[in-house]
Amino acid sequence: MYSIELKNVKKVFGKTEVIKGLDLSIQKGERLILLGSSGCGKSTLLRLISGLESITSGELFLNGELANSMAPGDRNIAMVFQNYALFPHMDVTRNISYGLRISHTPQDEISRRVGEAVRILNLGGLEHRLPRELSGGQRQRVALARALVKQSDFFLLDEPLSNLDAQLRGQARKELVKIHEIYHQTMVYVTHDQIEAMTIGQRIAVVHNGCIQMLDTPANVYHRPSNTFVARFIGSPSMNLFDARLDTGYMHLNGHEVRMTEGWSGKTALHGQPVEAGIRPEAIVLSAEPSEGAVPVSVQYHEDYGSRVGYYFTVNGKEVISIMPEDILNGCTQAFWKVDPKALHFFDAASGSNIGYPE
Amino acid sequence: MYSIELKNVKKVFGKTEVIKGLDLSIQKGERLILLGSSGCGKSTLLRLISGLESITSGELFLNGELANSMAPGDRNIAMVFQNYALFPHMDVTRNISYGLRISHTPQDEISRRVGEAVRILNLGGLEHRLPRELSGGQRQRVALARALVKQSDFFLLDEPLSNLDAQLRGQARKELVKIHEIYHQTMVYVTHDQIEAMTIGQRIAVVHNGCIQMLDTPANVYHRPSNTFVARFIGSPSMNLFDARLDTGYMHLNGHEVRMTEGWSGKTALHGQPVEAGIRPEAIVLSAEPSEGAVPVSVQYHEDYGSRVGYYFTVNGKEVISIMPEDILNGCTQAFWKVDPKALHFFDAASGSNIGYPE
Amino acid sequence: MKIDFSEAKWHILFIILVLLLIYPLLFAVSTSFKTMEEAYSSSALIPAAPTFSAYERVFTTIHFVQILSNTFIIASIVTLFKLVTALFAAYAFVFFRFRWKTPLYFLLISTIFIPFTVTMIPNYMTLTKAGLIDNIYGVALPQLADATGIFLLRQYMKGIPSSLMEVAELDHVSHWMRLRTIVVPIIRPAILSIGIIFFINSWNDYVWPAIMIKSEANYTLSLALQMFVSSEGGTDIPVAMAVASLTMLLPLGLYAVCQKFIIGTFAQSGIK
Amino acid sequence: MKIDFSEAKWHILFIILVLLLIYPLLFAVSTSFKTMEEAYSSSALIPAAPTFSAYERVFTTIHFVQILSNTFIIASIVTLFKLVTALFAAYAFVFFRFRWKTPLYFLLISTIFIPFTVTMIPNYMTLTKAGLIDNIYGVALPQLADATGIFLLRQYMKGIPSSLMEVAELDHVSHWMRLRTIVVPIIRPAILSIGIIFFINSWNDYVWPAIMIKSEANYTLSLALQMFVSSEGGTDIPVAMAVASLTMLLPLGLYAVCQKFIIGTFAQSGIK
Amino acid sequence: GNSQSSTAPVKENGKTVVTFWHVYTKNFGAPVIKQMVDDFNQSQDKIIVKEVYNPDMYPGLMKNLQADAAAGKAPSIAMIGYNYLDYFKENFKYTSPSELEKTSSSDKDFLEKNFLPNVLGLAKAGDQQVGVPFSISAPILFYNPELFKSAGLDPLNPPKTWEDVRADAKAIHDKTGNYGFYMQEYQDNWATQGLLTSNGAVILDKDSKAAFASKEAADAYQVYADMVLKDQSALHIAADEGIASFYSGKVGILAGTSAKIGTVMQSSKFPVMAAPYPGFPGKKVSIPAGGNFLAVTAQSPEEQQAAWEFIKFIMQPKYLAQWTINTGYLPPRQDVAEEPALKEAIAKTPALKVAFDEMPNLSSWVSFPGDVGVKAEKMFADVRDKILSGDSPSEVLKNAQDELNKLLK
Ligand SMILES: Nc1ncnc2c1ncn2[C@@H]1O[C@H](COP(=O)(O)OP(=O)(O)OP(=O)(O)O)[C@@H](O)[C@H]1O
Ligand SMILES: Nc1ncnc2c1ncn2[C@@H]1O[C@H](COP(=O)(O)OP(=O)(O)OP(=O)(O)O)[C@@H](O)[C@H]1O
Ligand SMILES: [Mg+2]
Ligand SMILES: [Mg+2]
Repeated sequence: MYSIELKNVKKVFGKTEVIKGLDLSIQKGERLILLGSSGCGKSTLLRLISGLESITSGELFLNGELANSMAPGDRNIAMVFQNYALFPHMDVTRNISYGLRISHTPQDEISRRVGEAVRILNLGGLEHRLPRELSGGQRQRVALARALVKQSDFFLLDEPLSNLDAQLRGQARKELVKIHEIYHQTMVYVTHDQIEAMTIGQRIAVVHNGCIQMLDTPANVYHRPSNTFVARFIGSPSMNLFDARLDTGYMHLNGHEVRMTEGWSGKTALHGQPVEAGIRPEAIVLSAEPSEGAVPVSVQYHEDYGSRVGYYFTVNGKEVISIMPEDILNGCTQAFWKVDPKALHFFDAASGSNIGYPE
Repeated sequence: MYSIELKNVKKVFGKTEVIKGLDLSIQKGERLILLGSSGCGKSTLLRLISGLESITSGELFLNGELANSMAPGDRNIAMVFQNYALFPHMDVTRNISYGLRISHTPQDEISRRVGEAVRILNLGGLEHRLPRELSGGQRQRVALARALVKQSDFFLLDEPLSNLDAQLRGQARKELVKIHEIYHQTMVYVTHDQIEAMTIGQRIAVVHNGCIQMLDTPANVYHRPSNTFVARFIGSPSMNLFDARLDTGYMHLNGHEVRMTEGWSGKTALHGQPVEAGIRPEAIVLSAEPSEGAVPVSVQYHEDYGSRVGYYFTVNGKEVISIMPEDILNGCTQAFWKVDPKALHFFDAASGSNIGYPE
Repeated sequence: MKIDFSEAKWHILFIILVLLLIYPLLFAVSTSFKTMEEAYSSSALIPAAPTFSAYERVFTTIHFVQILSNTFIIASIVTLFKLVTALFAAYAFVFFRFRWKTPLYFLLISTIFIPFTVTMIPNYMTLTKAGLIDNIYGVALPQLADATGIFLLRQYMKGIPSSLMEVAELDHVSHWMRLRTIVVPIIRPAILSIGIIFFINSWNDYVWPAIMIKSEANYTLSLALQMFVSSEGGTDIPVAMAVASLTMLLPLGLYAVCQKFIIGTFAQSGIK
Repeated sequence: MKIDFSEAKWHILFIILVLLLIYPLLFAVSTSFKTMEEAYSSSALIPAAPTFSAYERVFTTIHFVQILSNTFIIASIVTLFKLVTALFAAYAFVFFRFRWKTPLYFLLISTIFIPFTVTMIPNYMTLTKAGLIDNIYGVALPQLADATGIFLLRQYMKGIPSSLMEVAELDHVSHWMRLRTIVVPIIRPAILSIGIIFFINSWNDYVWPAIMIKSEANYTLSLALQMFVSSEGGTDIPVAMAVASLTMLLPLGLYAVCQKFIIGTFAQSGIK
Repeated sequence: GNSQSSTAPVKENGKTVVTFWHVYTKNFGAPVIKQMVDDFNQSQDKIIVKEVYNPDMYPGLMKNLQADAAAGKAPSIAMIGYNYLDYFKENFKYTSPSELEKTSSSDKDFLEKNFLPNVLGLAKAGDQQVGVPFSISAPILFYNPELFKSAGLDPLNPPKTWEDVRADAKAIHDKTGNYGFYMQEYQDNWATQGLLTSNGAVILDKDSKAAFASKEAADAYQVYADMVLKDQSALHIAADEGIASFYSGKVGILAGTSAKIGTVMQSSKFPVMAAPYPGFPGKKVSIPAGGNFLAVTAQSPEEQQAAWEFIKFIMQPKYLAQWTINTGYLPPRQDVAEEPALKEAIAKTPALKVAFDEMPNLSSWVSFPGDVGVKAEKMFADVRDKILSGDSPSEVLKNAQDELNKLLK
């Protein structure tokens, strides 16, 4: 029995079909990440699960029960709204404790839970502020705190940390996982942050165009993307994609030849086929000095990300990005690139779906 | 003459002093990034510059002119509000073109600019939607587009890309820079995203506690943080900080000794002093095999960020993070760590300010 | 939202409430189609033998169209003027900062508390001097001085998120354009509601026109209605109810149109 | 926002407007302190020799406290009842989904359009049967049936962001608690404004009490005012204005208190 | 119609309850009414009278009467303005006093014995005695002796004809800059009727047809119009302000009602003097009586009798004298003049004497029959306003007469 199960769910707003027959099953106590481009329907999906939006067609099961027309209040869901939805007339404490107060939770239990949420989300000192006296990030944290204290069966979070700084974000994400490990709520978490997605998620669902493109563990989603959309979508900067052709022991890529590892060479069925080769920027190794198999290139510009440096150059008119742990060119533009053959992905040129990996 | 100059600016809300005597000078056409923890006063600063909030004390100069009481409308500012502030009764096109229509810009000019903004921000197809028919990220893009088309002297952006997915974000950030290079507006940009800060910013101002902690180029802010706050704030995961003592050729760190590079050894004035040593997770090299100077450690857990892997372990009760480009332990917990002595930062143990670097 | 049991209860309660409230309306319309005899003998809502004779009598004994147009002109002037001035004043009280704002507002609002009886006499004297007695504009004039609209609209305007006004401020948009392009469209449903209430109040006003109007050419509908109610000691009920029905007809029609408009525009402008 | 020239102009316009509107109030208060002779001979706003004699006459000739309390009871009952029912009804119309909602609402609102003259006689007849003639509750009763509050409150409620109600929905909060803990606090300033208007309307109502009330023990203030106004015998202007001033006093005081409350709570509850 | 239940008399502690509807305010009349009621209630133990004030004078009372009638109720006694005589007679149930005195146990010729026929006639419609006259007011001239003196006029020689009024008004206007004359402008034709009929005009002919579009009426109106329009010596403004102007010394002569004697004396800042309503040379002055009569509207015979007892009680000279002293109304009974209290009051307020002396000139205030009544009232006011704004009197009168007669058929 799944905790949340959507079967061929569709949602239409006026004439726009936003969710197009989506299937999704979530285990009890699982942490599922929803990833997808802006406007792909993530918030809508959460609203469908919570019952705040009615399902146009298809079925939703909660704990095995058909829930299409179950009242939202009966679903035992806590939700962090993308727009926070704080009560303007209540201060921070009263916003956070609202649900508990309404359900007549004992006062000391309320104080305990609210106190903990305030601590976790660094809201100390703001307890008696009204929402309009808070900064954007503070409001977001209050919204998260309000959902946290509910300790419901289902926990839906819509980009709950998007307006926080990296430190707070890192901290909050760890606390969320910690809390989850205590209460084991079924958690659906929308985020655009790769680190959040990879570290919080037990599985990641990549949504595109109202359908799920891939649903798998974070490692698989990153390291074995099911198709070019997922491949490009996960990882920043995006994976480089080249038109390529596989041959025994070699890959022909824009006129260059890359020597392949044994595993790939064995996939003879692919030989001669046009494919798309995906190479993450980290797997494109740049060096100032020539080396065996390295191809000279003129770097157009580079970006210092602090901990890493990204180099941009064009290969046959296509922009290619390489990421190195530190600046290796020191302002030079002449460099040599080569591909780490272990880190290659191949996709069907027509359908874009992953061809598979050796072993 | 600076484009924007703040002199000892203070802002008090009721009893809370939010900005505490801040000085900041921004060159004409500069792209300045405001970084700071949630609630530190970034939005307030933008609102002070725009005149939407009055300055409690201190002086604000715009293009050399005292602007404390200049009407916001006379400042020629475009601003992206953190909460978007879209007009609920206007569709996307009319929201974007509002300012232009009011100022009687010729119709074809309006169409051109709006069309370009729509293209840049991927809003095609949504032109006739009302804000409430848009997703969070779409609304944010409309807000950005509305500010973009204004082509004003000053451009203030309050976390303008926080709700977008990484791809769109990367794309938008490049377009912003491109546009800036055409119009050379003075740009103040609030963000929590390190990559955005590093790549868009020509300088970064790190705000904390209502004061500017550091104001420098992105590279310096990252590589030569002026104090422990900046050091910990920039970079994710944060820089590791250890209590340490410098000695000739060695650093004593939690009972371990790290051999120093020559430059550091020369700084004899520091010898024997208690300092804080900062080491970025990337500079803590972990390996499965022992090597010279490497200290054995038991890794508690690791996080796969996709392109990199973070390892967490404790050294004398203090959590230490190391980041490696790929998983080098394969599930083992026994590892050996060592520090890249070239990548060390030292801070005064009392004040927390950077002691400096060799050379 | 789903219908739960408590909603069902509310539902029933409602229908009862509505029927109670609506009864006079149905009574008026139904009686207007009865004969005088049936009006007295039967209280059934559906006339046994519907007849237009009451309406015929209305149209032959009074200049109905003239009276209708008088009432309409007065109510329209009053409504438009009060709405427009209230919009401006409320805008100023919400979005301007000026000295004495609070005391000024307080003074203005305190005028709502002046009983009609107090202003009636001075108004009548002033209008006499101005030669506006027995004149529909004279009826309209004193009704223009009413701060209720300011009071209500101000509350609605305060609900507009300040950041919207700030966007306009940064764009150097004049107050006039802010009012026109932001405030009015957003609170349009409220403006229409208040407008309808103003309209009806003026439309059904009886005491003041009764004092002011002398000649039948300047009658308003409520006076015409009173003429039938009182002159016969309430005996020609069908005619009185015919006038009443006709009195309700126009504003109801107007409202039906506006309602479409309100619903239509609210869908567009709700700040949700 | 800074004061620009156009604001200065508005400012002046305002003061003129306010003074015009406020004039009757000042006139009433000032005249109440004049002697009868001065009331007629001088139109100065400040009495030459202020006297309390008008007030003395008020308190000796009528049972002012009794009359005040009658008026207050009627106005309070009417205001509270109308506000409470309007809150419930408006809530249902905004946040419930049920069949016939739109036509039901339309019907309900159309009752606003019924002229007082139509309901007056049937109401009087009903109240006679119920033995409520010459009874302050009889005065209050027909005023309770008024859909204006629903009309106005509904608009305010529509302005509440739907996500707030959704939060409550997810928390399994009953409609009653949603109304109490979310809707009412957020639109409290609007409720108070509307309440004040209801109160004043009932407080100053004259036509209906004049028909209903016979004995002086049951008088309302507006009737008491009338007791000093006679076209045949002349009007005791100072006393009439003393009654008028006293009539305005209580609601104005109430308003001043509420205003503090409104400002106080609005600061807390603005959806900005 | 009348419902069964309400025809039984209301009892309180075994006493028959009589409700007495009047229109008198606290500052005008109500205290005396209260005195009468209290005295009556103490004088016997079978009847208890309750007085009910009705705001808005006669129209207000009439509206309340309608509401009661619709609800099948009625007061025991209603005070009806003379101008509502016909209207009342045709639309409401009442018991004629002639009937009541016959069924009464004593005083079977109460009316005949105590009232002058022309006074009784004021409350008579056709042959029917509808009620008992109670208050009678007569139009009267008040004038400001100070202004007279400043204008070189003799305050002891007030105007006797309308031409005198015009001349004096012009003198006051020319010499002092103040207005010379003001005639009260209520929404009725009371004051103007006195002007027209004194010139021999007829308002309503014997067939109950409007007949005021005569040369006499037009001529009379012309004098008034000339004062306003040609000489600009007369004020044309609503009653309250016009009267207030007189009080404050800005108008020389006020043509108003004797009911205002008290108020006028009290409100003016100079010693007011009074003179009889003027006429036209060689013609008999004929002025309308204002005021009201009492009609018995009680429904049960027992209550009717009780009401009648009360009416007889307050018609005692003692009370009528009080009424006159306090209000300025003329008493309906001749013998009241003999009351010492009244004599004393007249000595103090000579204006009362002036009013008294007008009694023989009184005639009925014309009241239109049927449902035209209320409308006719307004039409008359309309006629005045039109003429005073420059329209030709004969034309305006003609149009109004035609319109009225159309309604009357
Ligand atoms: N009206 C107010 N009264 C009291 N404090 C306020 C008020 N408005 C803002 N603050 C406080 O001022 C501080 C600065 O707010 P500001 O919005 O500038 O923060 P920020 O840096 O933009 O934060 P974030 O990244 O979360 O948006 C916050 O701590 C906030 O709580
Ligand atoms: N009322 C509506 N009418 C039409 N389209 C709508 C309506 N509401 C939402 N949409 C569309 O549905 C799509 C999905 O919206 P949703 O809010 O679920 O996106 P999202 O994945 O949460 O995006 P984001 O990351 O930007 O928040 C969007 O393209 C949006 O434009
Ligand atoms: Mg969303
Ligand atoms: Mg902010």
